[in-house]
Amino acid sequence: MKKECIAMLLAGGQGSRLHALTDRAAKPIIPFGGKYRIIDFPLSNCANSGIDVVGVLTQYQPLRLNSYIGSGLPWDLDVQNGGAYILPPYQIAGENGKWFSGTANAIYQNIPFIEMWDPEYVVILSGDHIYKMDYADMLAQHKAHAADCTIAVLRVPLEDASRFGIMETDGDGYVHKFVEKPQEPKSDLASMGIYIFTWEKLRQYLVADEADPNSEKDFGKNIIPKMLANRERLWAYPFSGYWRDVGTIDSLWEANMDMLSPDVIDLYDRTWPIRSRSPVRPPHYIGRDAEITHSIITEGCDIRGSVSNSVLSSSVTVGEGARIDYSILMPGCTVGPGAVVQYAIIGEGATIGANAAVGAPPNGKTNILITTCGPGSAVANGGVIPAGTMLYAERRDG
Amino acid sequence: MKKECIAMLLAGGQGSRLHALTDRAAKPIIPFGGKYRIIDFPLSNCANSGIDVVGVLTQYQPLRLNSYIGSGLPWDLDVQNGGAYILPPYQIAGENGKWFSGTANAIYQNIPFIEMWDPEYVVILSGDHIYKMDYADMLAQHKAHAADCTIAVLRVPLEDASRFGIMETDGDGYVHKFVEKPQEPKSDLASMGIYIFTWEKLRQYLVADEADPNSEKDFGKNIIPKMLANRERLWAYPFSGYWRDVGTIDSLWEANMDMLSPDVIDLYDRTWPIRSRSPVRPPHYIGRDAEITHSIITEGCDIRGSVSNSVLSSSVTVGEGARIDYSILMPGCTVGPGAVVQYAIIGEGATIGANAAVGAPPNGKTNILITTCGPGSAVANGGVIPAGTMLYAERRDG
Amino acid sequence: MPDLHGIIYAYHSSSALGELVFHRTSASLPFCSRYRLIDFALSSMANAGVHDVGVIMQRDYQSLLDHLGSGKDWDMSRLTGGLTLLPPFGQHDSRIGEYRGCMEALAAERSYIADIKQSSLILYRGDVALNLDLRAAYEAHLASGCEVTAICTDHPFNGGGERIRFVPDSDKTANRMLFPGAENGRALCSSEIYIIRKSLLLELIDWCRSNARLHFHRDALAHYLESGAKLGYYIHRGYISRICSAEDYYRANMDMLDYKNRADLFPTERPVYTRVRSSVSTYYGEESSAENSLVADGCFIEGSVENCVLCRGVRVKKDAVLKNCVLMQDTVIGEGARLQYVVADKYTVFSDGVVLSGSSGLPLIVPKGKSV
Amino acid sequence: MPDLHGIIYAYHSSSALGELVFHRTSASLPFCSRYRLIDFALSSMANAGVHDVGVIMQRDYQSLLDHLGSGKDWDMSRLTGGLTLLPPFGQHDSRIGEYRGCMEALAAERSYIADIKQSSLILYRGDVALNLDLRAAYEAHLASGCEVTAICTDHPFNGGGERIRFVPDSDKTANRMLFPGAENGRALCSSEIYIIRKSLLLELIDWCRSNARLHFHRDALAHYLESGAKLGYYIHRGYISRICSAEDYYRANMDMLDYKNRADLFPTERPVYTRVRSSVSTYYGEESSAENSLVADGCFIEGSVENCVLCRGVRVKKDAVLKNCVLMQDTVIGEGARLQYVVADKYTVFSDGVVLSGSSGLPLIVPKGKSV
Repeated sequence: MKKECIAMLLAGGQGSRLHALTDRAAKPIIPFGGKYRIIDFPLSNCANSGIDVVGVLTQYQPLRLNSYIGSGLPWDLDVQNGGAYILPPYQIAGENGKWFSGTANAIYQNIPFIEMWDPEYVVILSGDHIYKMDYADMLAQHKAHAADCTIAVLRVPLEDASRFGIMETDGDGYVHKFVEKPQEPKSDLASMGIYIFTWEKLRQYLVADEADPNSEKDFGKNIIPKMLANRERLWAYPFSGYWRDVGTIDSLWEANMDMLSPDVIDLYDRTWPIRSRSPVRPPHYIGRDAEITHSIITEGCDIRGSVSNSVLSSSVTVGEGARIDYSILMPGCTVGPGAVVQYAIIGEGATIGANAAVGAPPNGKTNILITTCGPGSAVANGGVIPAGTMLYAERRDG
Repeated sequence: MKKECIAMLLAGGQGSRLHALTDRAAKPIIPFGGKYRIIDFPLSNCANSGIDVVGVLTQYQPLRLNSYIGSGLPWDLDVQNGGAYILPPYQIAGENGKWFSGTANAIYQNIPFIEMWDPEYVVILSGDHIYKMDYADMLAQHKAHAADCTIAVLRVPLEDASRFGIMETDGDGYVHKFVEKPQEPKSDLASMGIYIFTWEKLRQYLVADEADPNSEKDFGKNIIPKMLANRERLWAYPFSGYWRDVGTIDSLWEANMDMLSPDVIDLYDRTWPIRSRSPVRPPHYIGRDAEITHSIITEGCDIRGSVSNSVLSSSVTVGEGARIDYSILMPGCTVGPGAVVQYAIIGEGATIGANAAVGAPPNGKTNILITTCGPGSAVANGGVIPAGTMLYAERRDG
Repeated sequence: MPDLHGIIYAYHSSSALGELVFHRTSASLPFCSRYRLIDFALSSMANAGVHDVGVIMQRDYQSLLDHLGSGKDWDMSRLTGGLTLLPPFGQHDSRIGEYRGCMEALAAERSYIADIKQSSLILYRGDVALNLDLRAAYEAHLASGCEVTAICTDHPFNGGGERIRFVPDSDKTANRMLFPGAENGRALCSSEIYIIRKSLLLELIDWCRSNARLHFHRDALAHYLESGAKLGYYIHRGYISRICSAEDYYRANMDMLDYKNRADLFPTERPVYTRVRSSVSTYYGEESSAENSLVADGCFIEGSVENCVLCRGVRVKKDAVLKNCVLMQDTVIGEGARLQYVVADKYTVFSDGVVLSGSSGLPLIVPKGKSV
Repeated sequence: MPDLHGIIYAYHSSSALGELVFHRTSASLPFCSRYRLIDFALSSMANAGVHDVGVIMQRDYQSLLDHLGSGKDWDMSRLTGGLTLLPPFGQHDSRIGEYRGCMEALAAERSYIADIKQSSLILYRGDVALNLDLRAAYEAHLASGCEVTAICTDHPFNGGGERIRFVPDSDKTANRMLFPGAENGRALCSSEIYIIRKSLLLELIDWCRSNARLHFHRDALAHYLESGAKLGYYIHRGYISRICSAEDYYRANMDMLDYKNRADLFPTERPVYTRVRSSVSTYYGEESSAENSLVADGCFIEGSVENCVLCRGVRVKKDAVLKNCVLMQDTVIGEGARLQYVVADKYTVFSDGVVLSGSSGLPLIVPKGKSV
């Protein structure tokens, strides 16, 4: 059962900054970039990096996440000795169950899972990042620098640095200071929230942190600062590719728009496939009077209207004369004839009635206001949803 | 996604009456009858009955249960539209997570799962029963009698009836009264804890019961009595085959001993296979001086001593001159040369040292006292474990 | 679940398919952007709950093996039964070089057929595109009381030349078989798909073997009807076509641009399953245009596409113009190329600026891997 | 992971195996109660991280297809690569009736070999029982600097007649090949398993094809060595035997009763995987006895068993006495029957009281399904 390196994926809590989109499903399975869901990126990165044990920690609406991951087959993770494992909170003998109280606590509670694999290294990942990264290369650097912890860092413009956790490194590249959202950043190296730990070391810190009543049980706030304070060896692994956190409506929209620029992130590269689970649907059909420009369209779609600068997941229907601009249409949603959808995110299975108007382009110099229709929501024929609205589906009783 | 009938399997809490055996693993995956684990019986019954959606509700140490069930492949449940699903407690938007507070509450919390399948009928099963039953036949009777709920019942000797939940039926076979462990039983029909409900009806009762602050949220204590009080149609489905609840050390030992009588329950019947997940191990080897009588032996075993009236799971080693009588040896345990194991249950991976003595036969007229060595426990060379002892493994720190 | 065992004929490819079947059998021809022809047979069975299926193969079936795998994508990877591949020489009593007719192919698998546990079989062609409601057909079979039921249409359909027809003598049964060239009149066209009792099929196999007969209709079925027996029929009313020539192949793909045909072949209640391969969505560039086309995932379209059927991974570079084309997986169309009425097999590459044109009656076939 | 692609020869069964290979190839012979011979080749590869493997088949391979399935049991069911079944006529350029030699079989799959992405291959026989440490062998291959490395033993071993041998000229390389009948002296016995560079293999295939040569050792390897090249070697020190006759088969099964041989073939660090089939444990009745025997799951033993190897589902009724027998799946031994030195194929039935006896040198083979 021994594995040199396994991955633990923090699939997170509700992701409440995504509002209606995560009202009924966990953030990692939000549809993304047409064919994908967010979690496809870390899962595919693991498989492509040769990591075949991935623990997925979750306590929020795990049902669909569980069904989505299944045996791990779509990512080639359904191996005999390994695989993708959903790890919910649980009860142990003689104790009450505990919910995960922080990222570090979530890992702490799953020490028995980790030790099943007797790993030397553990990769800690997030379920809300879009990027392609070779963790094997990061691990090689971790080993080469005899690090206790290696943190992937991205160079950001100094003026943006105060929005990130910033690593200050010495001349050799070892981290000597970590500041969360510094007022006056002294470095442009932002933490990407991706860690490799030498397991024996991490285990010590998790046990100590769990016993600390003042700790928030968080990697960024507690574990890393404590390791720095104790002068452990922390290496900053420089990453230069595309990376986005998609934890908010705006960042989710922006990252989807980024997918329309294949030079920014190449999803067509067959040497590093991002894989997903998707139902078999017929090819998409582009109608006689349709117009498609600069867009992503997925199988099962039926497009009769015009679509530009937009990302359409599978089985989206766009009626005749409808217009979709700068929008994200998630699986199975329907836009009626003559409707106009602009700068919007339309959740799974939502219905936009005929001649409805959802969202609006940015007005002159004001910021872009993204309009969101939650999964299963409905806009009546001729309805108007003003820019910036957050529309929830009506709740069923029960 | 529609299914006429799905099954919900209550995999239960810790199963604390099994003491050391469930110290680290949930009751449903206790090894049983050599090749099996307890949950193989309801899972195989479901597959053989044509039910291909099984929700497994658990909140106690789900990791190994999760790994054991996996994609459901060993039971032919890994179908595209359906399968076996582990259902842990979870959090939903804007609420704190809740642990399952009773059998009915566990089903209540999983109403969204059930409704994914839009079923007409739901079978409620337990994870600690050993039996072979065709739920399809039970469902046919449920439909034929236009029942709201059908309860499988077993005829028990009237003198034992006060140990069971007893159903009193009218002349037509409809239940009019249910008494839990009656002092003076008026019927010999014991509830087996196996129910089929018409889903629409069950849903109503679950919602109402959840709102009742005085309810213990239990099927036997609350849902069934309320249905009877409201004069719903409850049908008693008579079952006449082998059935055992294995929730205690004594009943687990007895049921294992029952497996040594193929006329009591035929596990070799290929028309109703009980399937299990098992690792590939070489055939078992019976040594030159070994003696095996009236026993069950599984692959991977290496038997050099004598074994009689015992049930050995896979990869058990019995050294030269050792003697195993009336005992249950779970996977991977080792009995050293010259050791004597009698009337005992030896947990997974436990080690019995050379010339040790574990347990003893019943002494004259006293009751049988079963000796239990927990999973991973160790008995030193020459050690003596008196009859009736419950031996736990030493705990690792951590 | 119907008491049926499926048999799919994937051993024969009409020579009129030419280079399209050089590297595959007709059953594994790519169809409607992301399917293979055999998906329709497999899915019809899967949707009716028929999970035990044998596929008879003869040659050039490596691509079919790859496509089928363990049968998991059609829920036919089962602990008992499930999908069984029946290539030649698989069993000791199937030492026949080439099958000269359907009955010989069935005879080669006689011991397989004798061992099946179901009491009837559904004999399905692998080269036909239709979404059969097999459950309804099976009910018709039971209702007719006959030992064999023909799946028919009440209208002629494309592909594979003239039809075998049956003359009904009641609303459930037929008693006469008409061969091509026979008189016209009220008769149903056979899809050459049959439900047949296992015992009858074994009898007919043995009769054909001992009388050196090779063919299902001409020999076996004719023999059966001569004895005065009748056959049941079930009328399939939706889309159907057979793929026996390059023209058939082209026409059937083009048929898919019509909404009604797609609705017939891909009804919501009987989905068509195929081998699942993960891929990216299709990207349309800033200057692309597309009209009346079917496009699978993973394409990268910067040019213009009209009345086309595009499989996975097709790349259409800038200023390229495609009209009335069927392009299989990973075709690359260079900048400014202009193609009309072209059927391109997998991995073909069209250089920048190349101009090619077939016609609707004679599409230009470009073989696998070719650079033009 | 080694940069290796596996090829397993499962196309040939020695005729001396007689009725044992009437319904299967030697690679799918049941062995040691619950395995098939090919499991050793597949598991050696799986344990070394070699997951892309082609299996060359020729005839009677239906049981092999059933056993292999999608390759999942050996972790060879992968999204890219994985297990590929290579039956005859699978590809357009493999239209050869029967392979007359190993090089012809490889030539038939030339396009498959040319397409593999790894730079070397491990060519493995499907009829040999050994648990090769392929990782170590690969390291020896790299260390030798040669284009081809022979897996050898330093001791003779059973099965398949005399050996090809190699004469070492250093502790890593050999430069002479000795054919059976050649002089004795210090030489290593070839297991006929080789690691070879893809480019060299393709050259040798082409050379053999253009010179009408058919055999690996006599033609291809001899040609290679004649050019002055050397080959590396790796010495496998554990158990090995080849199964080329009924006697070999019997003897190798009996070998498994020896603890040392089992320890060699089933080391903890390199488990042997096989097709997983769920079954019940084995039941021993109140009057049964068993001694020095290997027994798979699912047997039901009421009689007496000594020095036997029993596969799944064997039933030994009361008072039956078995000595020195190998019984395949689902054999039934009637009450009071007495068998010695019998090899019973699947589904054979021995009536009550029947007495049969072969000898250790000439075990009695009872063919599949026979009632005695």
